[in-house]
Amino acid sequence: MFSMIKKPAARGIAVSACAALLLSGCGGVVKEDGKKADPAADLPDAEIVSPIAGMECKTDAEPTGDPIVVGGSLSLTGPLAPTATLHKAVGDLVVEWVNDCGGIDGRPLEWKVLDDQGAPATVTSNYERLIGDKVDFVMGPYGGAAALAGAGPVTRAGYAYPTATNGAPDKLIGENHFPSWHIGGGVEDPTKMFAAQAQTFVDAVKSGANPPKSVFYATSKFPTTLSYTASTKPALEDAGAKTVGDVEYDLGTTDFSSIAIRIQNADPDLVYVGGLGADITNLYQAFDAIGYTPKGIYVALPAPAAVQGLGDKADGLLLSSIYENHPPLGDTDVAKYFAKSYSEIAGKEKLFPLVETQAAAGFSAWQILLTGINEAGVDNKAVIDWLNGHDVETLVGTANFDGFNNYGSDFTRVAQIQDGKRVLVWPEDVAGAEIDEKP
Amino acid sequence: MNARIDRALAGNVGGIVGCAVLAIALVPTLGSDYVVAFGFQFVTWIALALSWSLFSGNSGYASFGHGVFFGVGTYATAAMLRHTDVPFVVVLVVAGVSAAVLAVIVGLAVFSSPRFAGDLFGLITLAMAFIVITVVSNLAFLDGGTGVFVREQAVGSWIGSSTGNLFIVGTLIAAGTALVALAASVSRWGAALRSIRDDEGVAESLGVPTYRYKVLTFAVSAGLAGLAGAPQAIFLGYVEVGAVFTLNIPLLVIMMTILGGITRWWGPLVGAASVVVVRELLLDIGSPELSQIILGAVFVLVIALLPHGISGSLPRSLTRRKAPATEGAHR
Amino acid sequence: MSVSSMALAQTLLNGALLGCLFGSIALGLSVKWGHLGVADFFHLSLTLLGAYVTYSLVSEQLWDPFLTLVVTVPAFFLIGVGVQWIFLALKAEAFTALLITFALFMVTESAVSMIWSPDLLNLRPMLADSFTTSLRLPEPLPQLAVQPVDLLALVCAVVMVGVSAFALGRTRSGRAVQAMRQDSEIAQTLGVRVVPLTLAVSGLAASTAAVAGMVVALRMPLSPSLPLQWIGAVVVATMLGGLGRPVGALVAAIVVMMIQNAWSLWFPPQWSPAVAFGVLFLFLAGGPAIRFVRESMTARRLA
Amino acid sequence: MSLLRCTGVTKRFGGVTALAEVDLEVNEGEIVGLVGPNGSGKTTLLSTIAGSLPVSAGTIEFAGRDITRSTPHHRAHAGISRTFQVPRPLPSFSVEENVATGCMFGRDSMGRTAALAKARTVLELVGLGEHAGSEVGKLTLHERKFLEIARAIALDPQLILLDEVLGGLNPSEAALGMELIASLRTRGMSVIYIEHNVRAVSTLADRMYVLNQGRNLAHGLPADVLDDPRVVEAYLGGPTDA
Repeated sequence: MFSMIKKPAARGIAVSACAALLLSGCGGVVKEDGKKADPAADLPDAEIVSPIAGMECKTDAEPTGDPIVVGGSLSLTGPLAPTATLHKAVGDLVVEWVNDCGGIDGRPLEWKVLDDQGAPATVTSNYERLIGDKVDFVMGPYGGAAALAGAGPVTRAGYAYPTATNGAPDKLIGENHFPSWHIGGGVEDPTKMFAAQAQTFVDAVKSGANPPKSVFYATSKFPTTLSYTASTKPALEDAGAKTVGDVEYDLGTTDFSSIAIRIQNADPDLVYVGGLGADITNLYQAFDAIGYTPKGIYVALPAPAAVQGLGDKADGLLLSSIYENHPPLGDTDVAKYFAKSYSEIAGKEKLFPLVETQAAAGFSAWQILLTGINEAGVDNKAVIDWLNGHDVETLVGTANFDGFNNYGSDFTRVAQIQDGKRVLVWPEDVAGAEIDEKP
Repeated sequence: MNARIDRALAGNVGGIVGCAVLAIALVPTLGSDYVVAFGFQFVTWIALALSWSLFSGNSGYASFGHGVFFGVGTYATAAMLRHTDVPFVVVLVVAGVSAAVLAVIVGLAVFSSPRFAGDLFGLITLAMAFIVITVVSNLAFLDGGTGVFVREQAVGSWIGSSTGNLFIVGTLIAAGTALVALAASVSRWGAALRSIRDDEGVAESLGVPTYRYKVLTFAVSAGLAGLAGAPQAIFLGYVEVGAVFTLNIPLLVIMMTILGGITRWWGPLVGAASVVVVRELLLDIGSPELSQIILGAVFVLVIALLPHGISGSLPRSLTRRKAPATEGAHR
Repeated sequence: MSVSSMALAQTLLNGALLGCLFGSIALGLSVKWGHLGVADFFHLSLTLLGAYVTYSLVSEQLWDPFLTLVVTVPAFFLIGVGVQWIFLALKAEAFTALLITFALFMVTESAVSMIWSPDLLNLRPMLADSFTTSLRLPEPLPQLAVQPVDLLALVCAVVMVGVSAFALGRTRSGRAVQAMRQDSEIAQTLGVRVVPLTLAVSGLAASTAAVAGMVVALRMPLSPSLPLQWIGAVVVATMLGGLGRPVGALVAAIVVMMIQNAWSLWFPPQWSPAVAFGVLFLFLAGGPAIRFVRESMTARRLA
Repeated sequence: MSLLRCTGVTKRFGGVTALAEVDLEVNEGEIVGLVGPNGSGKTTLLSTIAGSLPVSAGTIEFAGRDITRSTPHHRAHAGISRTFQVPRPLPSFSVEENVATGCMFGRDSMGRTAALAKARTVLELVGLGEHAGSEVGKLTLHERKFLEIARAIALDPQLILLDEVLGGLNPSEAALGMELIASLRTRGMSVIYIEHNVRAVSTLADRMYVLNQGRNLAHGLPADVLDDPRVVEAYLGGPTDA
């Protein structure tokens, strides 16, 4: 019969364990100030305005007639759900906003979302279904694989295909594709798709007082992050930053302790984390475990809640971003109203309440689509033609659809957490503060 | 009696071929793009459920690795299209064979010891899934982590030109799988597998070469899943480890088979059809989480209320009505 | 000590402590699988549920995390009893039970996502600094650091595993459970009341998920799909440790995580997910070899 | 002529030795009885001959070939078939399908239809003809025991291993069974026959082997073996009244 522990030993362990539990219990585990501060608490109130340029907001007019239906597929369950839920919330918000403003040409806007559970095959059939149901327009899904999976039916049916964030960029979708932030935009040469993004980052770190001389790269096995690192590494090396370590890790890794130890041993000026989602939280957990504080750290695509959750530790953290809620981009009436109403809907959906990259890109994609409809009418071909010939003012800047694959110029920017706030630090025309690099 | 069996068999074969021909003739020409795309998914799931059941349903060795074989087929196709110019038929064969070879390797090892039956077999196939995922995401030849674009590799070829053509290939694969499943149900092969499920020791003592049957059937089952994975690569246009190798696939396939029942060869077919349609209908209720919960709850209820699945419960009454005739035929 | 051997020591220490957490999760699975014959994947979901409930009670009601156990442990006991009761009522075979637990796994993920949102939740910022700051080990190893939460994981794992092993090996009920595992009919004729005992074991196993869930909530950011990332380590630990053997599960979890961490330190970390399963395969392949050696050694001794 | 020869067969389970250097020989056309107290290793020996348990040491020859390392199905093809002490019908097969499986995969493999036809003649032979199409769950214990025999016969074996096929039957059923076993010889089969009921064995068997604690205790003609004082002592624990 099986028994590994002799009686007295078991008792001894039990007693000391209970003691340890009691001790740690008495020490107080939860902070006395309790609940976390709401980052959206000090948002100013804002007046409703038209969400797009060239449209008037008639708050007193009820929209009537047949609704203009926009269909979309999002990964509302499964691993991509956190971000997809956010895009769903943005869509809901925009629809309500437009209808509060009297609709488009007096017609109400409606939006119909199907869940694809993160399976690209389902994305394809969802768009086929929406098109079969004769939706008037479509909104792109979230994520590179999904965007490409949806592109087939959407393009075949001749629909305009606005997308928010899309990380599989070096292949064609077509002239009907209107990305608000196509990661890797801004180049003519498709082999250097991520060069603009890398250059922005290098310029950002060079603008500070102490550009890094040594960099450690840790990259998640995920298409976008791998491409990011692959382009940033040579750019940083050209700028004089020596590579002192380069590891890749499996997508979804939660235990970073060995990587943290490798970083500790290399002790670089900058830790470049090609990570996404909660990677940064787990990495900091591993840093905490060994009592290490990185000199400087950058993370590619962190979940906003993950960064927020780091608390004070996140101070000085650099991240890629296209938008943060501060002047000059955040100073417009549209931005203010969006920020206010987004914080409300995000609170309801238990999402991170501030507008940042994803929400801003999502909203901008809607702005692109709505501007097209407003200018060219309820007709996909006309919308496609109009958008291909004009620039669109969006929350994140002026979007244009020319160059390789309609990608337009690159919106990738660099943000930093300063005094607990997310602030763009590069490029200068949108920056809210200067980059702060510790010596 | 023999004539009766033969007639029933001919009827089944005719039914499968007829349905496939009808589907191929009608769906791509008459159906909307949505119907064709949905139809393609539909036949793919049918092929997956039937091929899973071919081995796991018949032999009782429940594999959680079916998604891997499907994914291996998808990735083999992506790699072939990227690195070679061979016709799609060859690609198809390579996809099927790659999955089958993987199954042979795993099968030769796993079935060599009676310890790896039951739960352990399931978990070893699950472990195989994790290892294959790691390998694919780290070999640049297959993927390397950045995903593989298939759409433009297939542009200009017959297979890449329309979803209708994918549907035709998918339907042929599903029909082929159904014929294999039917063949297994009426032949020595199926008898051998089912004797393994009932009592492997007895099967051996009756002269059934259980090891050979298990390895070969596992390979055939995997090969069929690999075949089903080939058109999927083109359908997706862009394949990515995270999206191709999801645990959802084996789970759904098992669910379909259990739901449909394994006592009839067409049970998994019914199960696949019901699950696919129910999932599609649940898209309309507007709460994706709720639809997942409903799906899970329905599954639990089915296990509780219909332990033999739909096929095992519904037509039993039909059989019973026919029973006297059968008895008569015996005497 | 050189830097690199220090680094190795640290990474092994971290691996061992994380192994304690996975061992606590594997404990319940091992007991249910080994003694009740149910490979219960729902146990992982329960752990997640425990973590989320802890999160809510701590972050919204400002409860002490340990106080949450007063609620979660009995609640989970009832859930464990309930699930097992369903299996008994259905006379579910092992495979059917496995499928049901998978369905529940799916349902829980969606339910958690519905109730708590699919976004990340992190309790850490709400924890006192004394609890999140890592401690240096006393001399002679001051370079090594541990986190208080990892020590908590260690204590919880040791207590739960120790109590389980003691209860299984040394108490009357424990022996009855073991007898039941051998042959439930014979056990029944020997006066073991199989049904209540089965329900109780299931309930207790589920209770351990409440404790493990509390540690999870304190240790890592929560997301509904987290259990999928545990399956590998937990299942491997359960199988390596020997089904139904609490100490085995804990030791195996610790060893596997140590190996995985050491691998990630020396070799490309992107291969580390395959390491745990590689270890499992080696062990399974080595099993017959070990048995052969043992048998021939006994033979020699007997001869 | 010797059909089966076991030499020094030893089987250990971990540290427990279930069989220690057991020798056994069966000639063609012979019915050999194998008896011994509970736990003496009879069924274990049967399993090593059928191949479901690998031996730890020793050799097993069948029809002149060494089959020590052969798999059970190889031995079934070579001409050894067995029954199980506790009947193990294949539950999802009908009675005739159970038997047909043996025909299909036995020595002359045949197709389904031929196998079903043959199965019905075998079932007639053992008196289960009218149950051919029934589910096995509906059979009584004695019918299951006869189904075990039918299934073993269906393989057309040269050697058939019968493990307590008459245990638990009432006298008239047992008499039928003994008749059936005796008829196997006329069908060209040799038999190893394990039975707890020594009388049944001694009336049927040409020769008998006695095992005790996994070792050969005695063998020879039934009458001699039953008179052997060691057998009386070890097996019966006193003078036999059988």
